[in-house]
Amino acid sequence: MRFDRRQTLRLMAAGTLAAGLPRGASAQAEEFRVGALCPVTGAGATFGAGMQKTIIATAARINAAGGAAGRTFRVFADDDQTQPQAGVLAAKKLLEVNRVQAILGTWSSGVSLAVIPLTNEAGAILMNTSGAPALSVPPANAKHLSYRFQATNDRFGRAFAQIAAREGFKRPATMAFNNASGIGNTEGFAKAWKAQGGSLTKAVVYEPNQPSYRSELQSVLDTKPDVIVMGSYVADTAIILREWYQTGATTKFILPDWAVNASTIASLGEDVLSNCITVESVANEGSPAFADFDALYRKEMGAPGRGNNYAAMAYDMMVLLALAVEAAGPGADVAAINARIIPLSGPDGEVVSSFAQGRDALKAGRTINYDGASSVLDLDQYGDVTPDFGAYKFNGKSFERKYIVKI
Amino acid sequence: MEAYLLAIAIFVAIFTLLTLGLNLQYGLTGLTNFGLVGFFGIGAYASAILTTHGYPVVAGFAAGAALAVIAAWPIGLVALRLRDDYFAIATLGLSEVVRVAIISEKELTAGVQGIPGIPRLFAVLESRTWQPLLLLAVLVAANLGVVLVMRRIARSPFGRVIGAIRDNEEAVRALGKDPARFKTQVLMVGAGLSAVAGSFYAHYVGYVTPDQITPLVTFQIWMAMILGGTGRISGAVLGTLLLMLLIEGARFLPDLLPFVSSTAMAELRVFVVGLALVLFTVYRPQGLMGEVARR
Amino acid sequence: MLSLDLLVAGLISGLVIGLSALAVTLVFGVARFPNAATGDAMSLGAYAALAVAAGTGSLVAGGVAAVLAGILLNVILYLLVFRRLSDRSPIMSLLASIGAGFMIRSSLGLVYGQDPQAFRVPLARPLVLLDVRVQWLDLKLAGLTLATLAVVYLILAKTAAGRRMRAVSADPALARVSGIDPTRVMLTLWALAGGVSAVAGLVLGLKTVVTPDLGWNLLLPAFAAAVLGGIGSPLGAVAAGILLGIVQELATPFVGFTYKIAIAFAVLMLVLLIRPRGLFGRAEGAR
Amino acid sequence: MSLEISRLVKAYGPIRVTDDVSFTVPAGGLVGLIGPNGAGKSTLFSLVTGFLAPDSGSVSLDGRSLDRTGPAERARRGLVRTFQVPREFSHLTVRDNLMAAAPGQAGETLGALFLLPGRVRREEEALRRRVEEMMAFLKLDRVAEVPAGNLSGGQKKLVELGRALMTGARTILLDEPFAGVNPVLIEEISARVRELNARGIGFLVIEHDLAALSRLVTTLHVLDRGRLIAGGPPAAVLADPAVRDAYLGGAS
Repeated sequence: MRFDRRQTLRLMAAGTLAAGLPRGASAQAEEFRVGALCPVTGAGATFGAGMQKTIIATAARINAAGGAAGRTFRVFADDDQTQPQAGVLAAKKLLEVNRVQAILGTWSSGVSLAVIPLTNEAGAILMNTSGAPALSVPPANAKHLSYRFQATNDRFGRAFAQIAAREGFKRPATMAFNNASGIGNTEGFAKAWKAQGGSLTKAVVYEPNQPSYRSELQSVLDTKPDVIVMGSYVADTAIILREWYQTGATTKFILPDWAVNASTIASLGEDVLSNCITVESVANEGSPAFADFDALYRKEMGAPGRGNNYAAMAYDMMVLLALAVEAAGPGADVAAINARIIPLSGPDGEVVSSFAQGRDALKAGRTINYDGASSVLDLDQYGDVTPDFGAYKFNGKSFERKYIVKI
Repeated sequence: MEAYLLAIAIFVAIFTLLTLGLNLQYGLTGLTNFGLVGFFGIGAYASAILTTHGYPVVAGFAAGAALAVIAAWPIGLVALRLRDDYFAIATLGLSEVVRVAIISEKELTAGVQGIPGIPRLFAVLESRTWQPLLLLAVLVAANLGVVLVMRRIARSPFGRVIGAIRDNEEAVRALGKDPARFKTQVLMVGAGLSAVAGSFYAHYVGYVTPDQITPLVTFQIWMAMILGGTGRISGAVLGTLLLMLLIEGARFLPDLLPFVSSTAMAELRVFVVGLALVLFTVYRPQGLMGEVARR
Repeated sequence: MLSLDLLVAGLISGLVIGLSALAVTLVFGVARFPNAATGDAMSLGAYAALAVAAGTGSLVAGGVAAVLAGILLNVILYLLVFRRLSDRSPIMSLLASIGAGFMIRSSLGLVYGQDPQAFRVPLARPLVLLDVRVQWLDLKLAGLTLATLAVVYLILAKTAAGRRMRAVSADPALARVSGIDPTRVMLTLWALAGGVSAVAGLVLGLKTVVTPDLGWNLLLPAFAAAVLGGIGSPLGAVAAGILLGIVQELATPFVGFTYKIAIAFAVLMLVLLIRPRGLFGRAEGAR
Repeated sequence: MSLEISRLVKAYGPIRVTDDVSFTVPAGGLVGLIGPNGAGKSTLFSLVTGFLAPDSGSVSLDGRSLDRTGPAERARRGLVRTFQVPREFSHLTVRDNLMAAAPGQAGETLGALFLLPGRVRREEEALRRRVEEMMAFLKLDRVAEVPAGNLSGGQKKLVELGRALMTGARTILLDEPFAGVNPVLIEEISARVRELNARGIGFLVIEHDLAALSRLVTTLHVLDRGRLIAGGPPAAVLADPAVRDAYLGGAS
């Protein structure tokens, strides 16, 4: 490690040059370039790798099936680290160096909000799974280039409220992880619940990464709620549920399904989990699209696709995008492709559930409605999905869907 | 490619402002400020809040710098009393307090939702090439200005005294000079500079959240300074560039090494940054540009 | 009995902070080395315990594995890296240990992934003692913490190795001329701190869930407690940890949950200004 | 400028490190202070220069009490110390060490630095000339550009003396100026001190080298276990049986 300054400078110069060299990635006409920008590390890491691999594998299948409108898809993967700044740099790299025409898979609202000005500016499509309401409307989505495959936090909140009413709860309280999504869920719930004429006993927002949430929990339990609605993640949920059990209280919980994972389910056990209802936007589980996604996900990740609904969304992003490319025809520009996305997602037209099926129908000149693995999609004018939600209860081994609510 | 390189260059230029500020504080004065990101956050949020409420960009820059300078004054009073390792821990804690305050004061800061839609600088230039180029030019000019000011300070009677404080504070006191006054002024200058960097950052990224105000930023600036060479003004620029290349360069590896999964790549990137920090502190504490080993 | 329950809650979180502060204060006090990799040694300990407990079904075996892993890690770190920094400023040590921490954390992420994992500990409804709800697990963890503190105290106060450590701490040059081999003393010290870190990681992992960031997230409160307790004072570190835990819990009704984590630093700043050597520190202080 | 030390007491627990110590360094005096290791000499220096606060007793300069002032203020009033282990500014050159010590420099405020560059430049030029003279006087001119950390022990002692002189001090407290210094340089340092004393600067000197010290000073005080046990002309003090007993007793 001993080198003098002159050598150092020479090394630096060489490094700078190497970084500036073109990557031999000149755009080919028959290629459609896609960025898979997912939260591989950071808070979204639980889902990010699965999403990214799903996008890559789905694109490979579409290519193997002959591509769309004479084009094949080339995927460039990057990690947004679940951080806006890293997301900005990654998006710049994807857009400018790899010249991608669409970015798929941003997960955190923070990253999507930071990336969307860049995709708008570049005229590229953005497909995300973020919950923040701001993403639907101008200025963020002024150019209608952004699509959301996840229900907004507001819609989640509405589903929570319906489920709480259906279960007969009268005195709900909320606890939220202090970030946009956690608060979005519980505030969405509060809004919907109050619209139904109800009231909350307490609404607590807590800071992450604490060894204990006893005082937060205690302040909620002191108001004697019959159910606690959570906007939470895996680590904090496990601690809160454990501490709740240890207080001896008999409250019930309604949680988003991403707040538990296999390891915490195994460790918390039936005594705790039998008091919980988890809610998720229902993946279109009976559908052929879901079966196809599930098989693909098991192959890539060695786990059932049900465990990662975001990967199902990523699957749908890739398929819907490819169908739009096909529908727009050979040589179409991004704007023409973009115009096809909402109509292809339904609800009107012949239902198709795979790329090959949809492409053949399009070739035959029919109008199609792609029903995906994550939901039937049916994107609205803002590019948002309105999926159905499932209420799940613990059966001693895993959470099992009991019923579906529509909002 | 050009726009991506421009983006990197802009980030390098923004963070170089921070590294130059740290170099003044630690490199020249020996102040172990581990709370840089707190002042950076004050600048970023001042700009974000004021400009999204319709105030001019200049107001955001000025308010951010003024607030940071005012906040640094009481910290200077504390600095006077603490040993350097304790001061490091105390300032680290203070920057966390800034972050928590940003999270909590929702009416002002929108809490964890963050503030989107911060106007970009020179947005009148519609061009995707000229706008960032002009911004980069302004940033480079700002950096040059700061470098000149730092040189002037380093080679002045003031610079002599802060160098003396770095070497032996007691002896400075024994000669009839009050180290607290000098340290406080240095902290205030460094804080103002960090805030200006924060304002540039907010305008460039266009979106600020408390997640961007974590101690990780502080650590990265320390790394940049160590890489470049403590106490050397040219080292601050070089170190920031090198750190950015180290972090950003890893982005290209998946294109070249498709067999390494992106999960592994992300972890490897952190690993490499950690390894570089260890190797430099152990084998080359004077950094790339340093001539004299600092102990 | 809201406040009594909160007191117990604070006491328990405080024990966890206190244990990690104990690991910090050992090397900070004797070697003047602010080891920012302490948190990552905790995480490593927690993962080692998790792996062995899952394999053998015994939490005790897991604990032993954690301690061994913690000791091994710190010995390796000391021999390869930290030993070479002994004559540098504490700030260089701090930076090097931050780098080492990055390496440990990313390695854990590489091997175990970022998804949180949980210990399988049977849950139980609480005991009610004098109107206060207490957990068996918490009682055991408190016992483990006190036992760890006792072991550290005995090693420092009653063994030859401990006396040599204190001698090196007081005056390294003098210790050298009196025939003490500083490298051996330091190895013992780092091993001890590694073992304590691992116990802290185990306790924290049992209370929460295990992620690569587990210990890193607790590092700032741990340093705050170590400084508050007086650097180099094992008893002070644990007492300050408990104090911080309790103050945080009891203050939340007044300042809200978000500012809770800032309280540790408010207390720290106050103490540093009024009593720079910390609550239990020796005369040589923070100035 | 006379320095009066009156009834200084400083205790750590039950141990009185200085116990009711009083004496005076008259204006332009040359006073020595001896005592065995641990007698409290360096503590006394710290008490006198304000680095430590006494439990009781007081220090005054020309009749003005210094008790409520810190070390920097005492130095500004003309009372400057050196340290037993030299505290040179190791990364600064010898010239910068000396220049840094000069008081009242406009360029030490950021405002003047950028608003009055002309004045700062003129001051620097004048200061530089004074420092050149000082370095010539202390025979440091050949190492002017050397970082002070690279000097020998004796040269560092000279740098410390030079810094003290640059502050314009009227009374200088030297803490073991001969420790670790080669005999030639000891004579050199002694000669400079005598010369400065002749110009009216007062000195209080702690030293172990009894022979060198007694040749240098006109008055000698002896400290033993915190108490002053003797004082007067060096020859008389060294002949005092109590001093021989306490200080020279068994050892050398």
